[in-house]
Amino acid sequence: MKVGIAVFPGSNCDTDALHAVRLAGADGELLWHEEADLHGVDVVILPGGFAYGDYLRAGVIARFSPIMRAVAAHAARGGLVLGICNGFQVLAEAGLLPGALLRNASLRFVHRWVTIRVERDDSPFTAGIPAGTLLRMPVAHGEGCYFAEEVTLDALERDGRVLFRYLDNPNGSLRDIAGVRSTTGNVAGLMPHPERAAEPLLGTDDGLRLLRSLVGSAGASLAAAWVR
Amino acid sequence: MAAVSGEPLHRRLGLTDAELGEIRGRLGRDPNDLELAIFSVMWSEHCSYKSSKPLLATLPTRGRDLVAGPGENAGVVSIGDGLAVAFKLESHNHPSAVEPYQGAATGVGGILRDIFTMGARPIAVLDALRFGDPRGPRVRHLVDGVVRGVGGYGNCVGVPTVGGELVFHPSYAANPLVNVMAIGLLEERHLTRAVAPGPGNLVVLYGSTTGRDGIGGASVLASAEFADDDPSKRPSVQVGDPFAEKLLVEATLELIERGLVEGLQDLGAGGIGCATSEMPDRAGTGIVVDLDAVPRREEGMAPFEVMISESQERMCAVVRPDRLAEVLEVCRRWGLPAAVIGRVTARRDLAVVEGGLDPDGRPRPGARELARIPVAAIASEAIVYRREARSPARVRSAPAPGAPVEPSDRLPERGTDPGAVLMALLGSPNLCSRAWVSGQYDSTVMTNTVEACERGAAVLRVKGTAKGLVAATDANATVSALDPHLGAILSVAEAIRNVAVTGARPLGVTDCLNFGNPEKPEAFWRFAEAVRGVGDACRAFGLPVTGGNVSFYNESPEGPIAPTPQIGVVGLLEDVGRRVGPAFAADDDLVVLVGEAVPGLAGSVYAELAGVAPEDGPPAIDLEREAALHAFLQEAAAARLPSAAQDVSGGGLAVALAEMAIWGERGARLDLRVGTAPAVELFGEGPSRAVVTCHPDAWERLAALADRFRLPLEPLGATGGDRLVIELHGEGSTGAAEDRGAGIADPVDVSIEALRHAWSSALPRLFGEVDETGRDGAGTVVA
Amino acid sequence: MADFRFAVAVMPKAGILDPQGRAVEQSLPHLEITGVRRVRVGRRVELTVEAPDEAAARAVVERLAHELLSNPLIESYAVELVGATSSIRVEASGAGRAEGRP
Amino acid sequence: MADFRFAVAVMPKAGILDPQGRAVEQSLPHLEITGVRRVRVGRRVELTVEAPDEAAARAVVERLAHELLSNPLIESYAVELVGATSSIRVEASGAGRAEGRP
Ligand SMILES: Nc1ncnc2c1ncn2[C@@H]1O[C@H](COP(=O)(O)OP(=O)(O)O)[C@@H](O)[C@H]1O
Ligand SMILES: [Mg+2]
Repeated sequence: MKVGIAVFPGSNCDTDALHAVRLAGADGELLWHEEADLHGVDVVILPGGFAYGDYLRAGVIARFSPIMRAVAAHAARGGLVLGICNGFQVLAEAGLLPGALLRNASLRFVHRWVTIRVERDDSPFTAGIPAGTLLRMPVAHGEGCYFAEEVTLDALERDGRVLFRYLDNPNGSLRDIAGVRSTTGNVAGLMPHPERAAEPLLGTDDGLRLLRSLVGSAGASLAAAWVR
Repeated sequence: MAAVSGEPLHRRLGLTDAELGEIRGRLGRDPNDLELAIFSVMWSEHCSYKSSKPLLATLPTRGRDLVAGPGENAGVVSIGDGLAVAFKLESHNHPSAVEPYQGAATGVGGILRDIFTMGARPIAVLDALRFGDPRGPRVRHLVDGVVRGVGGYGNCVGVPTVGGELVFHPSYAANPLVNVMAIGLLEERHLTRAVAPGPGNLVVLYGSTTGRDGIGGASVLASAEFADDDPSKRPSVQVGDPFAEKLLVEATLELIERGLVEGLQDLGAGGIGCATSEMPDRAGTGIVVDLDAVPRREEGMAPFEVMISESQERMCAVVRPDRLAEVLEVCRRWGLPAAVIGRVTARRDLAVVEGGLDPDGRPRPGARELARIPVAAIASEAIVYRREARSPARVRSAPAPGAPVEPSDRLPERGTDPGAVLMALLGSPNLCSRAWVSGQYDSTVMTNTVEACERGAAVLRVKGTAKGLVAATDANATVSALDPHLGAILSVAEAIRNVAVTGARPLGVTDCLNFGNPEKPEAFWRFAEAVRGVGDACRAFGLPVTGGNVSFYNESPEGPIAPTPQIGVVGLLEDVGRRVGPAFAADDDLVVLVGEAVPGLAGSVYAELAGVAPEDGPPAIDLEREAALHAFLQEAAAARLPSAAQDVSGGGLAVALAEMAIWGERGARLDLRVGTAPAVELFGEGPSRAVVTCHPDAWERLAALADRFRLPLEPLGATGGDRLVIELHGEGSTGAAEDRGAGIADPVDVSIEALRHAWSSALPRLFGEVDETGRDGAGTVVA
Repeated sequence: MADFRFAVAVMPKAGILDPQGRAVEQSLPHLEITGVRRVRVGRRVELTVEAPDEAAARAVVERLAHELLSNPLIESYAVELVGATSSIRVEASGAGRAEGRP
Repeated sequence: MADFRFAVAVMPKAGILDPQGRAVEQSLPHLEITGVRRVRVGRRVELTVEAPDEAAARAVVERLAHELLSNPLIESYAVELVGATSSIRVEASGAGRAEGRP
């Protein structure tokens, strides 16, 4: 079981994610943005940060880097992909996840510990965490306001693709959405940072539960089964 | 650069006639225009420390763990196991007054570069900010821009901003202070110095391209009184590019880890001219600069513009020729332009050549030498002034310990409930919650943050070890305004106390000295007194000053700022698991006051609210007592005696207790013996005190330990309930105050919820960002 | 009184570093786009002003652009009239881009 | 081959919340400015394209605008030619708006 973490120029949570993935019991490896080869990893994490400075629009430039072609192919094969914060923005810009992440309603960068509710436990990202579970972890972003058109939002709800919701919406996200998954179910993104909530010393290990279920799902070779 | 006005060039560049004479003396001839431009920047106050150098030399710089002290880009102290921390405080006041966002952003960028230039990975930023009265829209605009700028840069680079200060005082209205401290972690074997050894080695400039931005920016701005408000006359502003900085961090650390560089210097004030003179000066070499090789982002730049541009996010490396290819490859991979812009030579001068160098570093045929200056003349042997210091006519100094002439126990109004005073203090701009600011900073990136902001010192774990680092910044400007020597001592004491209260052992001190115009004897006297104070305090605590920064000319037409000796301290916890936090941790813990109040309310927040008796002074400090307190706190923590600890500072004991209650979400019932005067006991800011809580079982050992350090210890009561209740007993409570019907004997009795509301809603309200849902701008629930 | 719709273009001044523009340039190879240079990224603000005449409306916009929308130290701005009263109706009913651009 | 300079205006679509525009509106009373409504804040990107003719240049810009500069879900864009080869020089020497990137 190996987790690859994409490193774009400007990624700044790549080594944090690597550290947390190892705490979750998996092998981790950093994947360089210029390479269109995933080195045979089972799971790809697109970490937080400011890829290419997040200039223009968060995530938009990263979408064109060589590694994203490989990530798209991996996703198309049913491989698991998780975008955290900036990674979520990249996945949304790349069209691998629905919606867009707009400037926070406050027009300010927000760092805060939030509580999110796990909405679904039938996903490889939340397997083993009962729906309704509350998890605490930090958000840290300037563009995290989840937006999609009403019809898309309705479809997301109907299909059970809203994975996480804020109890205390920090950014104006529509319907308090903190994380969603793709139609195929194997690609997910969330704005909060599970990798920063992976050790009691730092406040809590709630986030580690998410990473563990991701690692567990991939490790059990169940990935394909999650793909609808 | 031709003279357009009648003024001779050197004066327009800010050099005096006497300085021109000195330059001639050092060169043995007239300088040409390019040389003069380089001198003007390098001999600016900002780059040369010409007014402060002799005094800074009096600061103690030796310490048992010191790896690198002043003179380097940042001080470095060993923390054992082959690891070391680099840290430094630096100001970016003047640029921030002009353009708050970019000024603050580039301030963060500059201090981060000082850290990674040493081979250390930056792991934390603390921002110490000072502004005028926040009720003014102009000040709020500055606060908003500076906070966005600090966050905009630090958040993007991915270094957590974990602490700092936000202080309002009218003297900063036109001249805000933006002091930023950065901390880095390195393997000692990777320590890198800003030297240019080995004639024949190559000088590589990498990072952003060089433009006209910031020509003379920081150095000129920070070296002249800032009064001219005409935008067209202001020097151009630098724009920070945190993305480029992030790439620069990664590329630089990779170069260092792979052993590819012989020396490294960041480009800040003075630009290429500064780096290519300071680095060889430290190594006893020289450098010849191939001007055409400098990658530029603008056409038609004059040689002087290229040499002194302060374009951000650039680094200068000295590289062995056989390692050049590897160095360039690292830069390419990180997307950074890089070029060989010169060579190290054996002649101790800086030569600037146009027309190119041949592969051996000799000017090509037809090349022109534009400048040649002995490097010492622009670096180590730059001009130094022994400025005149004269104390102001009336200096207010601390009263001797003991009762002041008139009891300074006035509460704002007769019969006022001390609980209401406590609420007013907690809701005052200088004591209320800073969540509105800290919530705009990423404080948890890098996953090391154990405690950030808000609660005294920041605590970071050191991955791969059991260790923790603790950091705090402090400056007592209000007392410094009354007595700069005492103010500086109190600043150092408080910063160290903040670190010691967690149980950490302080490692060293960095200082950023913000003062007025050093050419004015009274301003210089304040500076001299402050330096003496920092030195006295550091010697008393046995700590070295590892580096710092001086910012002069903090004046506006309304006058100088309050003298502000900003102090940064880093401490070490051998076991981060044994840190002591400041929040009440459990019910029925004993609440103990260590140390005792000393009279003197002047300079306190209470005095701002209530005024003080005319003859009252600031509180005195007993340095031995203070040092004993620090040692006591460390030993107590090592023995796991305290369940919580918090130092007594702004707002006094009552505010310290209120914060512990707010953070611990539980109250306490306490009895306070009033020895001097109630206001002094409750709200006085006398030093050398801490509140410690412990399990009742630990009390005897705690008392024995205090006894060993000859520290008075007073059990006040126990934690629990949802109110903070402080009953006042003893002579002071029934003496003069009660005779005058001041109602002092009333207890403090306030609900924790009310305290929390007063504390947390004040700043968002000031900034008009409490919305209908009762959330402030940073999203913290306020109601 | 009539309604005037303006667009204010705020751009980084010459010589001022434009990190956004540079980031766009650097990403062009990924899009396999060549021959694009000198990218500068600024802001565009559109707004409607109610005023007796165009000159009065423009004066308001100029002040706004100077004091609020741009920072004269690092940015310059240009004001452009994009529509007058009659266009407002169109704008309100139009979709997306149509807004304010008759 | 000739140089063409374009400006791309990228604006939030109608119906998309524009907190920046709202923030501008809310600060107007402080400036004592009245009669300003419907403020929308977007981006303006200026760039130079080298191409055989304007149509070819415009095609490049359209692609860039569509794929990189705007997100069609939330933004719409408009492309405008602001100068051809000969104008580049004028632009470079002009105040403010010009940019000096070689
Ligand atoms: N107040 C001070 N106390 C101690 N050292 C100082 C102080 N001010 C400056 N220094 C030291 O002088 C040297 C030059 O400082 P500075 O020019 O600010 O460095 P840099 O250009 O690298 O930012 C540094 O080593 C700095 O630590
Ligand atoms: Mg330096």
